[in-house]
Amino acid sequence: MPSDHAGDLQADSLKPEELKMILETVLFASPVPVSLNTLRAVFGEELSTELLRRSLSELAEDWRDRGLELVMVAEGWRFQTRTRYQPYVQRLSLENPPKYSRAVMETLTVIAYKQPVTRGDIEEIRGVGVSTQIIRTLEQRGWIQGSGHRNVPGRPALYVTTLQFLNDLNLRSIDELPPLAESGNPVLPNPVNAELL
Amino acid sequence: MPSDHAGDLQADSLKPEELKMILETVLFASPVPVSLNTLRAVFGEELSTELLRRSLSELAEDWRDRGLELVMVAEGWRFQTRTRYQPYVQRLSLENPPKYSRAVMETLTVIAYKQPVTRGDIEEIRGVGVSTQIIRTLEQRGWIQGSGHRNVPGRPALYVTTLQFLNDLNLRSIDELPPLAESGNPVLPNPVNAELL
Amino acid sequence: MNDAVYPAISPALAKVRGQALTELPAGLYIPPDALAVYLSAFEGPLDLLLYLIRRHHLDVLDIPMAELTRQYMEYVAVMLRQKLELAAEYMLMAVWLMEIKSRMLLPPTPEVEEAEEDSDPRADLVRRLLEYEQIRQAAQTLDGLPRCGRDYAVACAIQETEKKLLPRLCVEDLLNAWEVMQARIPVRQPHIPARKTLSVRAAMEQILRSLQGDFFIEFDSLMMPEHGLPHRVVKFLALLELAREQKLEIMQNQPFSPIYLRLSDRNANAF
Repeated sequence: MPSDHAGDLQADSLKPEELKMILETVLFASPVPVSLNTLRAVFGEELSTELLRRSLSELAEDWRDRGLELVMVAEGWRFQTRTRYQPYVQRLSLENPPKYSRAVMETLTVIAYKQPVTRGDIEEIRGVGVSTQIIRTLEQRGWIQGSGHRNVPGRPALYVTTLQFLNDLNLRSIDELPPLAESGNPVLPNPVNAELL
Repeated sequence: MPSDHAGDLQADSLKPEELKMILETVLFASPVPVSLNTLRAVFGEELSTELLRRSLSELAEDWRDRGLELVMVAEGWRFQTRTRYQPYVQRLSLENPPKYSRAVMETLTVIAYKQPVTRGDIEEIRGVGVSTQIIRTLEQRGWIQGSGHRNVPGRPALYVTTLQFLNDLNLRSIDELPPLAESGNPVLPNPVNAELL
Repeated sequence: MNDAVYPAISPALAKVRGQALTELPAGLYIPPDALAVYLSAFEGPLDLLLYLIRRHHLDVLDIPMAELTRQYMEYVAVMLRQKLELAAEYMLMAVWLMEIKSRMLLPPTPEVEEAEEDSDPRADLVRRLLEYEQIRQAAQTLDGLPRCGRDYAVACAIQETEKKLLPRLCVEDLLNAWEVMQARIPVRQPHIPARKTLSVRAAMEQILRSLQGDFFIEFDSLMMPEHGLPHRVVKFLALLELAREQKLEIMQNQPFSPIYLRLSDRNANAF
C-alpha cells in the first residue's frame, strides 16, 4: 500500500509491488511511449536498469489476461488495447467521432461563406477572438489557405477555402453550398473574387 | 478468459468479469471521458444501465488500492492518476504545469460563479481592469468560452465556463463548486483590538 | 484568518534600509520606501481596502471613513510617484472614498432620515467589498481543488490499430455552426442608431489635400475635437499610414512642443 505522501516513496526503499504500481501509473499517465531512461528519471535515477526491466516484464505478465497489454515499441513502453477487443473500442470511436470545436467549425463556416475574409472579419461575425490555433488547425487539415492581404493598414491576411475542402464536402464549386439566412436575408456563398479587394 | 473472436463476446452472455474487463479496456482506450450512453452503445445497447452502473462501481472498487482511479466527471467516466503519485508523473515531462496568478484565478472564479458575465461585470467585482491576456489564458486552457453578447450598447461578449473546466477540476456539474462563503460579515473586526480605534 | 491570501513578498524585492521584509507590516505605520513593494501584492483598490480594513481591525459594516480614506491616500500618493500606470483605478476609488466621507459629514436632511439605513453613503462600498472578499476567498479555494495536469493526469492507452481518425465534415456541420452563431445574436445590432463608416483612405486623401499648398500644418489643427473620437482615431490612423508610405513628414522640435506635418518632397506636387 502506498503511503499518503509521495515523498515517503523513496525509490531505494520501494517494495517490488510498489515499484510496479508506480510504473503502471506513470505508463498510463503518459500520452506517448516511455523510454527506459525517462522511467529511470521518474525514480530519481536510483534504480538499476536491470531492476526496471524486471519490473516491467512482471507488470506485463500481470496484465497478460486483461484487455490491455504492456508492450515495448521503438520509442519505449506503452499500454495498448488487445486486438480482440478492437470491435468494442471501434464502436467507441463510431460513437464519439473526433470533432472539431465549435470555434473551429464557426470559423470554417465564416470563411466558406464570406471568403475572402480576414481574421478581423471572422471575429466581427463570431463576436469573439479567433486564436492562431484555430486558423492553424484548419490550414493543417487543408481546408483553408491564405490568399494575399487586404490593402488596409496592417495588411491583414485573407483566407479562402481550398479545393480539398470542396472535395471533402463532395461539392464541385463553392456555389453549391446551401444558402444561409441572416436575419431574414439570404447569405449566398461568395465565389472568390480577388478584384473586390 | 475471453475467446479469440470478439464476435463470441455477446453482451447478453458476458460474465461479470468479462464485462468489467471490456469496460476497463474501453475506458482506457478513450481519449475523452465516456458517458453511460456511449458505454451502452459499445455493448450494442443490450445491457441495462443498472448493470452498467454496478459494473462500473465494482471496477472502481477493483482499482481502489492502485495508482489510478476510476472517476465520474462532467462528461462521463475516466481513469486518472491519484494525486499522491503526481511527483512521479510530473517527472515524465520537462515542463512544470502552469501556475495561475491571482488575477487569472479571480477572473475564472467570477466567471464560474456568476456566469454568463461580461468583462465589465468581472471588472466591477474585482475593482480593476481585466486584461485581454487574462481572458486569453483562460480561453486557451479551454476553461472559458464566449457565449454570445449581452444586448446592451456595445454588445459586450459574455463568458461562461466549459465542460472541460469541470472535467479538469473533477467536477460533475457547476453545482459541485464549493459554495461561496456567507457574505454577511466575513470581515469581522477583531474584538480585542476594536476599541483601540 | 485570511492572511494567507496575500502572497509572500520575495525578500529580494523588499529590502528597506538593509532589512529584508518578508511579510506585510502589522502596524499602522509602513515605511514609505516599502509601500511600493507592498502595492505590487494587491490586485486593485478593493483588495487594498480589504487589507487595510483587516489589518487595522476596522468593522466593514461600520467603516470609519476618515481613517480609511487617510490610510488609502497614503498608498495612492506613493503610487502616483512610482506606479503611474496603475493609478487610474486607484484614483477612481480615492474620489469615491472622499465623496462618501464628505456625504457623511453633511447633516442628514429629514428625507434622508426617513429613508432608513439604506441611505448610508457607505452601503455600496460595503456591498462591493463583501462581494470581492467572497470571490477572493473562492478563487483561493478553486486554486486548491485537484487540477488536471498539476495534481493528476488522465490515464490513456493506445488503440492497438492506430488509425488516425480525423474529424469528418458535412454540409450540415456548416449549417449548424451558422445557426449557433446566429442564435448568439438574437437581433442583429438593434441599437446602433446610425453607424457611420469612416474610411481611412478618405481621411488620407483629405489630409493630403489640406497639406497641399501649405508648407506646414499643425497636428492639432487636424484633430478637430468637435468631430468626435472616431474621427480623430481615423485621422490618426490615416496619418500613420501616410507616414508609413512616406507621403508626409512629421516633425517635433522637443517633447510636448507642437507637432508639424508637411508633404514629403517627392509628394509635394502630387495633386
